Amino acid sequence: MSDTVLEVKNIWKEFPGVIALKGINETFLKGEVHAIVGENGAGKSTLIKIISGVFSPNKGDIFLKGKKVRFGSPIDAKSHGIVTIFQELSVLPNLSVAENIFIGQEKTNLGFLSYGDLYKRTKEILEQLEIADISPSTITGTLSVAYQQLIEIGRAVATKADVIIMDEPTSSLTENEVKTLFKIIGKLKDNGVTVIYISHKLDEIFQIADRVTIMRDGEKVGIYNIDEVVEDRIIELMVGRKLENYYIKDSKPRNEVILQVKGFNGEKFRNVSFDLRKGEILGFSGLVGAGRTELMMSLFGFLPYDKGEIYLKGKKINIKSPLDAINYNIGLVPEDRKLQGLILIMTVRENITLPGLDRIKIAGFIKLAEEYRIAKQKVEELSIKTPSIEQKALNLSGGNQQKVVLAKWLNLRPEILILDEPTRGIDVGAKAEIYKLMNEMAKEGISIIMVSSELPEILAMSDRVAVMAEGELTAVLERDEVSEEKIMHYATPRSVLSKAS
Amino acid sequence: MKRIFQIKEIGILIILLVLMGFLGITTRSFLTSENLLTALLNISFIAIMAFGETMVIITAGIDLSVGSILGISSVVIALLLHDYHMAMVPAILSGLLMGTTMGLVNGFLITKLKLPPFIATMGMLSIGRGLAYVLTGGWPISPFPETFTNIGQGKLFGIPNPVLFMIVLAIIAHIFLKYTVLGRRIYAVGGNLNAARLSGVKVDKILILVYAIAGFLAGISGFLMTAWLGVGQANAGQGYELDVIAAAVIGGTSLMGGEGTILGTILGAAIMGILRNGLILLGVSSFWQQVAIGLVIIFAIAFDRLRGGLRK
Amino acid sequence: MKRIFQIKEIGILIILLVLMGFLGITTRSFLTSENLLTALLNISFIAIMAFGETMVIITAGIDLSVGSILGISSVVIALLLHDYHMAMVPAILSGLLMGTTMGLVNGFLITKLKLPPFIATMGMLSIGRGLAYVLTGGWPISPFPETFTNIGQGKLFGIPNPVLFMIVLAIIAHIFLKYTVLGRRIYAVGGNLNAARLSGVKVDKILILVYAIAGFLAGISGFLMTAWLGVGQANAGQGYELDVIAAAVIGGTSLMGGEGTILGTILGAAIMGILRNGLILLGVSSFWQQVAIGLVIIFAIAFDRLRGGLRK
Amino acid sequence: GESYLLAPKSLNNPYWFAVENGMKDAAQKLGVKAIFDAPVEADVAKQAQKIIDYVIKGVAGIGISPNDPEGIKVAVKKALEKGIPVITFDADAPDSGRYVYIGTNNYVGGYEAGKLMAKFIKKMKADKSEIRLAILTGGLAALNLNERIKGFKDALAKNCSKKIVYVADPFPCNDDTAKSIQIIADVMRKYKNLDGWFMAGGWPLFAPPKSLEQALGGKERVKDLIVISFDTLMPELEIVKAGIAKGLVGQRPYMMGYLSMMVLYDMARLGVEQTLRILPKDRKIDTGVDIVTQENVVEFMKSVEKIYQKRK
Ligand SMILES: Nc1ncnc2c1ncn2[C@@H]1O[C@H](COP(=O)(O)OP(=O)(O)OP(=O)(O)O)[C@@H](O)[C@H]1O
Ligand SMILES: Nc1ncnc2c1ncn2[C@@H]1O[C@H](COP(=O)(O)OP(=O)(O)OP(=O)(O)O)[C@@H](O)[C@H]1O
Ligand SMILES: [Mg+2]
Ligand SMILES: [Mg+2]
Repeated sequence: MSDTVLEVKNIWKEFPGVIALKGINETFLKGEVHAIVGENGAGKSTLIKIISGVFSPNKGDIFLKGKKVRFGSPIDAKSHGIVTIFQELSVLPNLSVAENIFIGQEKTNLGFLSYGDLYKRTKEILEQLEIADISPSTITGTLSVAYQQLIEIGRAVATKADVIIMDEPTSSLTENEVKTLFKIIGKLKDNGVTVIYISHKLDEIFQIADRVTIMRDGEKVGIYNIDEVVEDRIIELMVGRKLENYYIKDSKPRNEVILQVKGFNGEKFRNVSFDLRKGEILGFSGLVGAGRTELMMSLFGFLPYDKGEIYLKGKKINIKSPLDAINYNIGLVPEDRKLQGLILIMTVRENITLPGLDRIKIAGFIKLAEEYRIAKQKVEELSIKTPSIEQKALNLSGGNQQKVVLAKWLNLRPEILILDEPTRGIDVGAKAEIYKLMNEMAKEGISIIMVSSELPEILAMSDRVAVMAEGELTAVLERDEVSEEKIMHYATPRSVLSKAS
Repeated sequence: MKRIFQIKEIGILIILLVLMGFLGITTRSFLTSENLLTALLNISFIAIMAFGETMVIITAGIDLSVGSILGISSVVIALLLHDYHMAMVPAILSGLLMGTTMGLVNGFLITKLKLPPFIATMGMLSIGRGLAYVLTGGWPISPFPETFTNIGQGKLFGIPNPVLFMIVLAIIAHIFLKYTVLGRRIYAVGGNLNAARLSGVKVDKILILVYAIAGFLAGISGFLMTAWLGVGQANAGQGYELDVIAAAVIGGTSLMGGEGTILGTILGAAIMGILRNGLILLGVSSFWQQVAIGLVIIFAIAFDRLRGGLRK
Repeated sequence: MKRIFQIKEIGILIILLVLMGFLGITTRSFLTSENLLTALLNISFIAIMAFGETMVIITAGIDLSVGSILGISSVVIALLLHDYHMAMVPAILSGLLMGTTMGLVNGFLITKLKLPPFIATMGMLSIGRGLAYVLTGGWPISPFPETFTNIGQGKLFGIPNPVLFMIVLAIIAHIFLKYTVLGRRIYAVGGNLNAARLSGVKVDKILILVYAIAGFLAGISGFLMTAWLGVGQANAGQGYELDVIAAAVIGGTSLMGGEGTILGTILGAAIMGILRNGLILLGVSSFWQQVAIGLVIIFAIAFDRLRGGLRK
Repeated sequence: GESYLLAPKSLNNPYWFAVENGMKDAAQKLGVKAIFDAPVEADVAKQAQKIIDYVIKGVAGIGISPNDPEGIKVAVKKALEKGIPVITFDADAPDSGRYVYIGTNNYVGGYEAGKLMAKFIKKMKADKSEIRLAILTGGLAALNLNERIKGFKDALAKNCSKKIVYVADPFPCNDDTAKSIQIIADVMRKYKNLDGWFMAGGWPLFAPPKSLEQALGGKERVKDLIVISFDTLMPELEIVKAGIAKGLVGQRPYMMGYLSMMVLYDMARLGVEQTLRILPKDRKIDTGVDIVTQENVVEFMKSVEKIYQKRK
């Protein structure tokens, strides 16, 4: 178990303006699950991109089974037994599941594909992934993001590899798929495959990792056997200081009901009714594809809804577009900040003021002085780390991007704020700050709906927890009755429950 | 994938059949084999270029230079045959080589110099046309040996040769796109370029390949048109790029990349061709024809959109 | 944003200055105020359309129909003035209304029927041109009252009126894009359509607005060209769309949307105009001119890319 | 009655309306239907395709003004196979199998223009030993224009004792009046000692006299500049009347249309053989040319007025 499969020595990598890696040394052993953790921008992805041949390092060497190697491309690395699941989803949406899993390893006859063989081999992989109900010829883009992520994992599993690298594979999975993934990782490990595992979710690290490397600012700041370290120590090394009170929650909801949703129906959800109180944090939990995002998007006017009523402070309102919602003082931080939350090529300033432009205009012109003042103020208030408010959002780290999205809405002083997966892909330091912000907002009387697939944050931050399964609201649990088991019970689709009993 | 594309093509097929039915009823000569074969002949030059354009658009690119490439290939073949008395086969091959080279340059500009395809091929549109003028001094080049013009004007089993070329090339292109690894890679690149790259697809190679194919097919069109007309001209194919793109897009190829089939493109070209032919048979003035063609382009795509519902 | 755009524009400015320096040294007549004013006059029609095109491209769209809109606006104004003896102001306004309406139709097709901009405006290109021919029967329409042609042919402080129009419109367009809420939203829509919608931007309204502006400005170009030439023709502006798009893109407008400035577009149009003018002054053969223009388009963008490094 | 087709080179040039008028006047007298149709813009392949479509539709006779004599052969062959009589007008395709040609050929027209130029040179430039001329054309590959230019140059070589220098290759304006004016202005600035222009078509002459005069360098310069242009449409005559152009050479399009209709009618009714017997042995009907200078322009205007009427 202790022989070294892969070793990197003194890896340096520089991008224009940033040194992403400053002399990284690390060894990876046969059959181990080796976790790498670190804040956003610590250089984790860059390191694995160098190992897998996407980037070439400015300095340093890679040794595979003692032999010095340098890969020119991911395909090159793959042919040497190193397979990578990249952080950015890299499925090909317009191709079939089978083609996605076996891309680069198709059996061919004079350049022609043999679909029969391809589908047969795909079935086997899908069974391993416990998603055998999907047909190999399904177009991948029609599947949910979670399934697409599983397909990518399948792609790695399908390869005879010595080393499999996974960069945040669970960021769009919920409990069930995560369990399947861990089962697969277990099997891989038994077969002597080395798994390099990057995640911001420390509880996962403690479940499956053998060793953990901690990175900060492009440097390796520690390596531990997993049973010789505690979570607090890892966090301390990651953020460079002690992080106290990770979850801060001392806000209390008031009695006044601010929002009532009655009999709400949309394409992916049915007959949803709930109410939200002033200053409340209402958690929304559920399995992947439960329809939470769709529900929120419909409430916000982004997606159409078929039937249902919304009451704001007892008055019936009609929301047909996001602008309507904004005018009713409702804000929404979407699930995917890059695709939906931000205009990446615009500056921090322009992003922050975009939804509120109507409030700082005079005769159609933007009051620039006002705009600059607001942007500066928000950057300060939320301590957004950016060289200036003129920086493009593109160049910010994930956590700071998320804060910019929050700043957009806080500027409008909303009464209701919907947060969809507010901490996805964000490091612990930034997470803690966002929890703190949520708590402060709630105290100020802002009502928050928080959709999250991370049970710990649902449990810690919610005043009440709404649970959805297959598009229906199955339960609304009070803070004192909520537990992980209960949530999972209500989140599991009935079809599965009835089969089990 | 299969299923979706078939459905897509059915939409276009419906439009085509409705159009043909209407013309069959309202005009006497439309549904004669002679007329239909002529309509096919008329679209063959556009359709052959549109096969290449389809591949380019599947990669989310665009090739505005195909009309110019047709022109310069035509001129090269004509000059070699006529002025330099080169034998037929090497002359034709030189013309195809010229087309392919122009396509390779497009690919090179797009992959190596990172130019947007629209710009790179717009530049080549201008350069190619200019070179064709330079080579000929603007004069048409003819005559050619009969062996050459026979290729363009001859028939086999009653079917004009250019139509046969179109059919054979369509079958090859269809099989290539659907059943070969390279074909699947073309879809992969258009579906998500970065993902394709990370999945180990040699994206640049694929892109260069499709632009080269587009150039090669424009060369074939140039060769066939020269042989059919019996004259090589610097302004041949001028403005054809819009027809070619329209054929592909009416046929269901998405300008966003990742989607498109050769079958659809043929149907798209057929709609345009039948429409032109039909408007003449109906006695519609040429001026109104332009209006009608614009309306059909818009209508065909809008119909497809509405039928497809609010797909993303 | 400010800083980056300024840097972008400097790149184009360098190319323009190098070009002008070269022409100033090699030809006698280039750096005369007369020549420069004529060169400006020549680009004014293209540049005015390019302001609208810039806005369209910023939203990640494209408008291929501007040349046709120029043509039909020209024809409408000419017919009303000449055949129907309408008073000048209402005739001009009718022409501008025609252009704006065509733009609105583009916007409607794109937002309501969800047509890709390339297709919608390609259809309108064909329809607009066809209608212009239908209205005139292909016949040039002239003469006009002097009060009308004076607008196109007159000067103020020695500067030709169309150039003044270009300058005033450029300033308005610049201020509009840079300092108004609507302008900011245009960038937002192009930068990320979904994010813009989720931020309360009425995306459809913005898109319809930019296509209407593009149509309106093409109408202005049509009006100015008619007044300047003194004749209204159905084929006016034919093929100009490629020049217009080239001006915007050479000027740093990204076809991916979200980026572009009016200043850059003016510089882009100036490069194209100076190049055409310069090639004649240099005595470059007409045959080679097209080649040269293609090369410059490619070179200008490639230079910009290489200078900008490997930005995404 | 039966219908007859005249297929001009394009539809976007007012020159053709005179042909159309002639044809339609004759058809009215004969009580038959006249179709006058072509691609809107000149293109050999599209012209051939269009004619073939009409052959299939069925017409009693076809007259063609071929964009290219070689390229039109496929269409002629097809018509003759069907027993449809084919003649050419305006431009010839001698060995295509057509029965007769009606018109003056372009070479001859150009030659006449050259002779006219020589006359003016003798008169106005007696003291000069070297004459510098520029040539304006529509498109570099337009065969009819290239033939006119060739005829023009040949005539000057033969009829003028002075050294003739052509300042550059022909300048192409894409059949675009606005562009032609812009080009002329640029050329006048480059070649300060230019003696004259030969315009192979009348594009700039459709602009009002003032615009053209300005482009040509102003009143003073125009005085001793020899501008010879082609065609004798009303706006062009105005230019001659204003003394800006010195001479026009016009073919007789009305006559061509009229005679073509008559001859085709005879061929269809009496039979081809019968008709040919009464026509010249060389199978060419020369319609001659008109030479218009300031001396006869007013008189000529009267006769031309009704020929070029646009008819609804
Ligand atoms: N292609 C690139 N060009 C320029 N800079 C880059 C590029 N890729 C990464 N960087 C920079 O390198 C640094 C390290 O980034 P990297 O993606 O490796 O971080 P990470 O640890 O994976 O963060 P996260 O947890 O957010 O995924 C960051 O400052 C990032 O902005
Ligand atoms: N882009 C898409 N294309 C097709 N189906 C989708 C897409 N996005 C989501 N879906 C489907 O819509 C349904 C509801 O998804 P939604 O995102 O609302 O669920 P969710 O409970 O928020 O889950 P998640 O945690 O993944 O966000 C799922 O069945 C999912 O497969
Ligand atoms: Mg990362
Ligand atoms: Mg969700």
